[in-house]
Amino acid sequence: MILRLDGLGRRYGDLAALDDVALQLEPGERRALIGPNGAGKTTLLNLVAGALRPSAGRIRFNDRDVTRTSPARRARLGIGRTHQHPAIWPTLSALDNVLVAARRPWGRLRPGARDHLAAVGLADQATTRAGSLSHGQRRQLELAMALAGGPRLLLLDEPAAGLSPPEVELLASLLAALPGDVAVLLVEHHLDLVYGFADRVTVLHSGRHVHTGTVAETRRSPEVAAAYAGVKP
Amino acid sequence: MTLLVEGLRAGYGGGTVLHGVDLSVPEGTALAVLGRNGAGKTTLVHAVCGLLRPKAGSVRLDGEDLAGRPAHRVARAGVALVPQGRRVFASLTVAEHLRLTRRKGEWTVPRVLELLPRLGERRRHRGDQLSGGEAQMLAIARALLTQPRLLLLDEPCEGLAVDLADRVRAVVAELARGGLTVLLVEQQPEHALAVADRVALLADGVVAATHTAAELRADPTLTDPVLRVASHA
Amino acid sequence: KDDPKSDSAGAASTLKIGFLGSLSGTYQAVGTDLRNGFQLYLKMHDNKLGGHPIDLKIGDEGDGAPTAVPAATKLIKEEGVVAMTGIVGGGSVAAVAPLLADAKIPLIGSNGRPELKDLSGVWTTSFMSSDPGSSIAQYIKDKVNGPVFAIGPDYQGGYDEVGGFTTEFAKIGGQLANPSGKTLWTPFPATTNFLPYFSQIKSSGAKAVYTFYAGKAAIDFVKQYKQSDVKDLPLYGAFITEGSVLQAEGDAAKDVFTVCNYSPDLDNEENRKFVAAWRQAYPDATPTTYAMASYDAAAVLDRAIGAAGANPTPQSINEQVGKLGQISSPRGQWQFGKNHAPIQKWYLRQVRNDGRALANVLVQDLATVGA
Amino acid sequence: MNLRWLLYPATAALLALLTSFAWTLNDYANQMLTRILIVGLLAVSVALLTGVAGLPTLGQTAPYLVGAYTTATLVHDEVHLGILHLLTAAAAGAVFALITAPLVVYARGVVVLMITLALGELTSTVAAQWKSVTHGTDGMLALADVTPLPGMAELGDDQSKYLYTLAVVAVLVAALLLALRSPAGALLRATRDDPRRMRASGHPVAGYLTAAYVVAGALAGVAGALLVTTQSYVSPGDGGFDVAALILLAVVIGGATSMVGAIAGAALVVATRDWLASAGHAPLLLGILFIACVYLLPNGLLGDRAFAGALFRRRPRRADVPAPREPADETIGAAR
Amino acid sequence: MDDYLIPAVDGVAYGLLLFVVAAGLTLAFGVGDVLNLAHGALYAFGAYAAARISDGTWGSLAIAVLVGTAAAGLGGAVLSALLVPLAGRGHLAQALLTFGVALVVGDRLTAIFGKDDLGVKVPGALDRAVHIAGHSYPAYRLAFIGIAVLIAAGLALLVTRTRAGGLVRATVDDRDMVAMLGVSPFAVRTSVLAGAGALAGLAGALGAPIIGPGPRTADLVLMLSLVVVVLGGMGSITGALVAAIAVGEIQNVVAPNFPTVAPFALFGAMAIALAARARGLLPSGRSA
Ligand SMILES: Nc1ncnc2c1ncn2[C@@H]1O[C@H](COP(=O)(O)OP(=O)(O)OP(=O)(O)O)[C@@H](O)[C@H]1O
Ligand SMILES: Nc1ncnc2c1ncn2[C@@H]1O[C@H](COP(=O)(O)OP(=O)(O)OP(=O)(O)O)[C@@H](O)[C@H]1O
Ligand SMILES: [Mg+2]
Ligand SMILES: [Mg+2]
Repeated sequence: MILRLDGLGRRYGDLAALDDVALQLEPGERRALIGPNGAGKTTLLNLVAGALRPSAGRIRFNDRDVTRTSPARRARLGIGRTHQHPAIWPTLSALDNVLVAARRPWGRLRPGARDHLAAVGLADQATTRAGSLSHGQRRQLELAMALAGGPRLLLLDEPAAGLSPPEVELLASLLAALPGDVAVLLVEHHLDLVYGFADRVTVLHSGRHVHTGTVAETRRSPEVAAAYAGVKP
Repeated sequence: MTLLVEGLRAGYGGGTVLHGVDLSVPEGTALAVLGRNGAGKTTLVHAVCGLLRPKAGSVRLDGEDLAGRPAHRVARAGVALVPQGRRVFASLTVAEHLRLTRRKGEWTVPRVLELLPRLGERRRHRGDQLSGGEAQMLAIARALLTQPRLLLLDEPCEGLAVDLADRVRAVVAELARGGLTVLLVEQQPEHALAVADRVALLADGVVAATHTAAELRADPTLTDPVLRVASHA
Repeated sequence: KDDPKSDSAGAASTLKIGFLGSLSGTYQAVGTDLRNGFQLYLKMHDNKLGGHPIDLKIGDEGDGAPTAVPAATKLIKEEGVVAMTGIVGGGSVAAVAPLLADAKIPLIGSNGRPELKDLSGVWTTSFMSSDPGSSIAQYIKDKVNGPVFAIGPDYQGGYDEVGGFTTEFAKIGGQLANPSGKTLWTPFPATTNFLPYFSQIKSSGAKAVYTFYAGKAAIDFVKQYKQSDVKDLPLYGAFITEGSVLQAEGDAAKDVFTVCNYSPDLDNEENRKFVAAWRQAYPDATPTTYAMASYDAAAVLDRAIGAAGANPTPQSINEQVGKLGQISSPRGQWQFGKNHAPIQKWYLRQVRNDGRALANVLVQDLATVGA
Repeated sequence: MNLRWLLYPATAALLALLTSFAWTLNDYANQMLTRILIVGLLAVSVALLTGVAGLPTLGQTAPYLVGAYTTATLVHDEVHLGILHLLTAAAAGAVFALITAPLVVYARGVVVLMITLALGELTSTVAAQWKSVTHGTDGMLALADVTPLPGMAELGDDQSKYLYTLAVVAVLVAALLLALRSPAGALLRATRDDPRRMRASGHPVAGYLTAAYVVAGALAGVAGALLVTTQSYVSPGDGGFDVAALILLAVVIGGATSMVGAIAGAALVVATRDWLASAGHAPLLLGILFIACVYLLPNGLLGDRAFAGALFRRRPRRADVPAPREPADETIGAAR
Repeated sequence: MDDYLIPAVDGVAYGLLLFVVAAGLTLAFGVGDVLNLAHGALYAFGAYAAARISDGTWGSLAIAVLVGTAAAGLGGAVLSALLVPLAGRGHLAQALLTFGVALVVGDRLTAIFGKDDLGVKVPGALDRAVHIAGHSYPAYRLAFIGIAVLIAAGLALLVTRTRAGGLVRATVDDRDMVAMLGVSPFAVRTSVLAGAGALAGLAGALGAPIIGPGPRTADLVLMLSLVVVVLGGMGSITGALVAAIAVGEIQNVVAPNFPTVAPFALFGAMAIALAARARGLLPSGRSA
């Protein structure tokens, strides 16, 4: 098991943004995490990546308790991520962004880094300052950066937001081509993308886990329909 | 209120992004602008509302040329903006946003909260304590409460869960039928069609073509010359 | 750099003298007085010292060594002065002295004076910082019936000034009221509020207070003193009512006793000339001990240059300063002691209304001090 | 148009010109150039922290004073070897930085500014209070002619002191520029731009910032050593708030990200303060200089265009920067 | 215990003076996001007005307060205009400009008012000692405490409870979006800076007998109020109040009684508090 969450919770004052969530991910698994706005999806990714402290529960990564491990250490252990709002280094070139993200800035990985850029369709932007890339290109760059870190687990937060249809298609094919041993946890509102990609789907609502199942099960699930219709669980 | 844009040129520093855009949005209609990432959609919207000073051309509202006026004067003429990237006030609570924005008119706070009930549950959260989708809702609420006669929406549904996005688009379409003038930026043609009477295709800094919604529904490939070419070379 | 004109037809060469003083910063009032005193002497003597026309080069010492060093460097290297005068702060003197020694240029300082290893080219026309305190100690011992509280600013000048008093006072058997038996030092220049210290003085059971402050700190000290718990204790001090601070202190300064080597109402020929010329040049200001010492520095240079022959060099001027003997000055007669500072008489003054305004009015002679 | 090929010839020409000043200018001008180089080296350490690492500082006067007093103490102990002064002062400045790093590297923006301001003030207060070592506010004389390397002649006059300073500063700045062009520079800039993203990529952010802070401390320590060598004197006032403020402003004038710009800014500020203003009204002239620079040089003399605007803005303003979600204290291990 | 009464009361008076000045800086910096290093110079406006106009009568004191407040408020508005071309260039550019302005203004002030520290005459009824609990204490400072408390209460209400306060914070977050609400961000910032300046001028005019006008006043006041603003959490009026009184007490009770730590007390406290906050050991507030 690559990731195991037990009783994970995060409170903000008296609001439980995430409440007693359990989740298990196998190596190489493709999992989607969906739910209405404010369900706690980003919060869950932040807890797994270490950007937030949980107020309850345990996080195990690769059979190792990382609940109190620093985000940098978790990244080195193999947790890579992208952000809901692309986080890149605007003053560095696209290539340097990838090299720094790979923690190999001394250039040994230069060819590899170019491959990562090529994979997301940014091959000819290698020397462009990341700050002058368009919104969509930044998303693609951040994905290349996350991949370059050599993750065992990849956390993606709404990678399709703000992309035009052809770009969503490109993203879909890129996700499909990810190495088979990388587990992926994908947060997305773009359900076509989700259903085309995921092995299994987990649904959150108001901080609670309401459903986990295959794509087909999820499409049929009454809980999921209720959650999206705004009914309290 | 009728919006008439003629020969609009705008850009950043020495560079020009828009090379003479012509548009007209008669009162009570909705025009959607489609274009690939970086085509200049946001630039167009900003030039219309005064956040970016046009280099040439005119922006007429009911005949009065507002080009070059500072944004707050344009806003007072009845123009509201839902900006790309939400841009809610990080240090103000939801309640403060609503209090600060509201003006007398048909959009009251209760009515807005009825449309976006989630905001009511988050009244005491600050702008930087909202989930991505919640912040997007707040941006929409903020614009509506200023009682606009011309509403500019720059990818208003980015990050919203599917149902909610559909609902918001339905409301906007309804508003347009009720006499509001709407200029909408969207990524996906089908989303644009849910709201707009006409669709303008932006490419290379000019409006390449304008189609009615009916034409586009009949022949979806009409957008291809503008959107498909975009795939990354 | 000798002026070739000097040997033709008796026309003496123009000499460059460097003046360095705080024309900005905390002590700019003092620096300005020093400059004015020196310039007044020049004006009264046809702009000549020892027969040579003088080109006075002025540098700004600022708040201390960091600004004084570049300014002095410029006067020495760029202007090529034959002698230097002024300098408000002891720290600045310490910093500039090695530069002067290196260039073999004498300093006829008119104010601050720290301990220096090499005194050969350094002269001071004011006083050693410990002199005022030691000259008034006996008087206070006689007048005050009980322990005296000593308080002063926490920097070298403060230690020297107040230390001069406490050392002498202890020697003659006086008793300090300070709980630890040691002077209370207040942070300098950060202290603007003395009320907490006055509370300490009150609870110490002191019968009088001795202090030294200058500039803004003196104003704050004196004004707050008169509204505090200790307002009825007699206040003795050095420089706390000197110069323009007296006006700012106003009525609060009334009755304060100070020790000084000078008072404008001293009755002697040189002083009458000095005061009259000063009042004409600066009608709004009373002449201070700072201005007087700088005026004397000009007088010292006048005589030394005069004695140094047709072509005075820095070395010959320095040599002649050492041979001056008695100097008649607005403060009376004085002469340089072994430590290159004056042996002179000290006076007790009290702030009173002299008919026109508040002034430091001469009360009596104290002692002659110097080494 | 790419003018990169000009870089090496232009640098060589500049160094040759600077060297020739030792013979073409008078003592006074040489002394001023020396001061400019020393303040310039200090400004470089400030630019390294402020512009490259994103730690705006008012506190580099602290390691500067530490280096200066260390050197003055060596002189008192009859150590007159320049290289020894430089190495000891660098070590002292670095150790000072290492000890104070935990106070500095976890903060950001204005908070760093105020913490370093406090560190600077505390250090100059120690210098003023610890009289047995520093001789208090009146400062410490350190009269001795320094021998740069064993077997070399003593630095007797202003020319040789100037050349010595020039050599030391040129070598250090060149080394720093090379280091910053290596990936280490990219790591620092990336940390400055987005420390959160750095952590998410597995980089020890605090470690990088500590390294930069220690290097800057060593540079400032060397500047302190040079101060004592050339001025034979140091006082707490050499590292007061006004000095720190002037240097920070010189760095901003220079463009904040540029090391050469920092030296140019220092030259402008020192020349205005010491030379133009020697007739009084230094504040007025400096003030006018600052105002003119803000308006006429929006990116500083040699600043990085894209960066100048973003320099330690408290909250992001453009749409393409996310609102900060997690406060810094939420990050696990932020304190580690 | 009794020995500490007067210093403690005085710490409050001093702290409140710092608070009124620092409240202006809090508005400008913490709320309005303008790092105004000329704030101390604006205090000097008020203080010089008091020194020059107040001649010991109540009327002249009132005029001095009005003139000082208005002049400093105007100064703040002028600064706002000067800052227009710097839009989007961050705090360091603001610091450079306002520092330059402070230097120029400081130089001009000494050119006009002289290089000396000036004394201030206050009405006779206030220029005397009053007796509290068996101690003498300057009447003026006691009166000052009362007025400053009123000012503090008014400010806290203004920032937290009014639309104006919300608009100011919104302008810092995103000026463009404020403009899209139909409000001119320039007008908002100008009112903030003018208000902040007026507070500094008011503090200067009222505080001149405590921290009097002179060539060093501006720097001293700026430094102390920066410390207060930062310790108070940058933007919190209540935080600034607590910090100001803490600084007042440190200066008046702690420092004089522990002379060895005295020189380190203020900046030592600041460094520790800030470092603790940066590492998340203390809360950092932005709301009032
Ligand atoms: N810093 C915070 N303080 C208080 N509440 C917060 C904070 N951050 C998030 N929340 C709340 O926690 C809940 C979960 O937020 P989260 O960002 O995880 O939602 P999400 O599922 O990612 O939603 P979206 O799809 O809209 O991005 C939301 O209701 C949000 O209001
Ligand atoms: N602030 C800016 N400075 C310089 N160039 C800019 C700026 N903002 C946008 N641009 C450039 O202008 C062009 C148009 O940008 P714009 O934001 O209008 O695109 P868009 O159509 O809204 O794209 P998207 O779909 O990604 O939002 C792009 O090439 C972009 O790089
Ligand atoms: Mg989210
Ligand atoms: Mg856009």
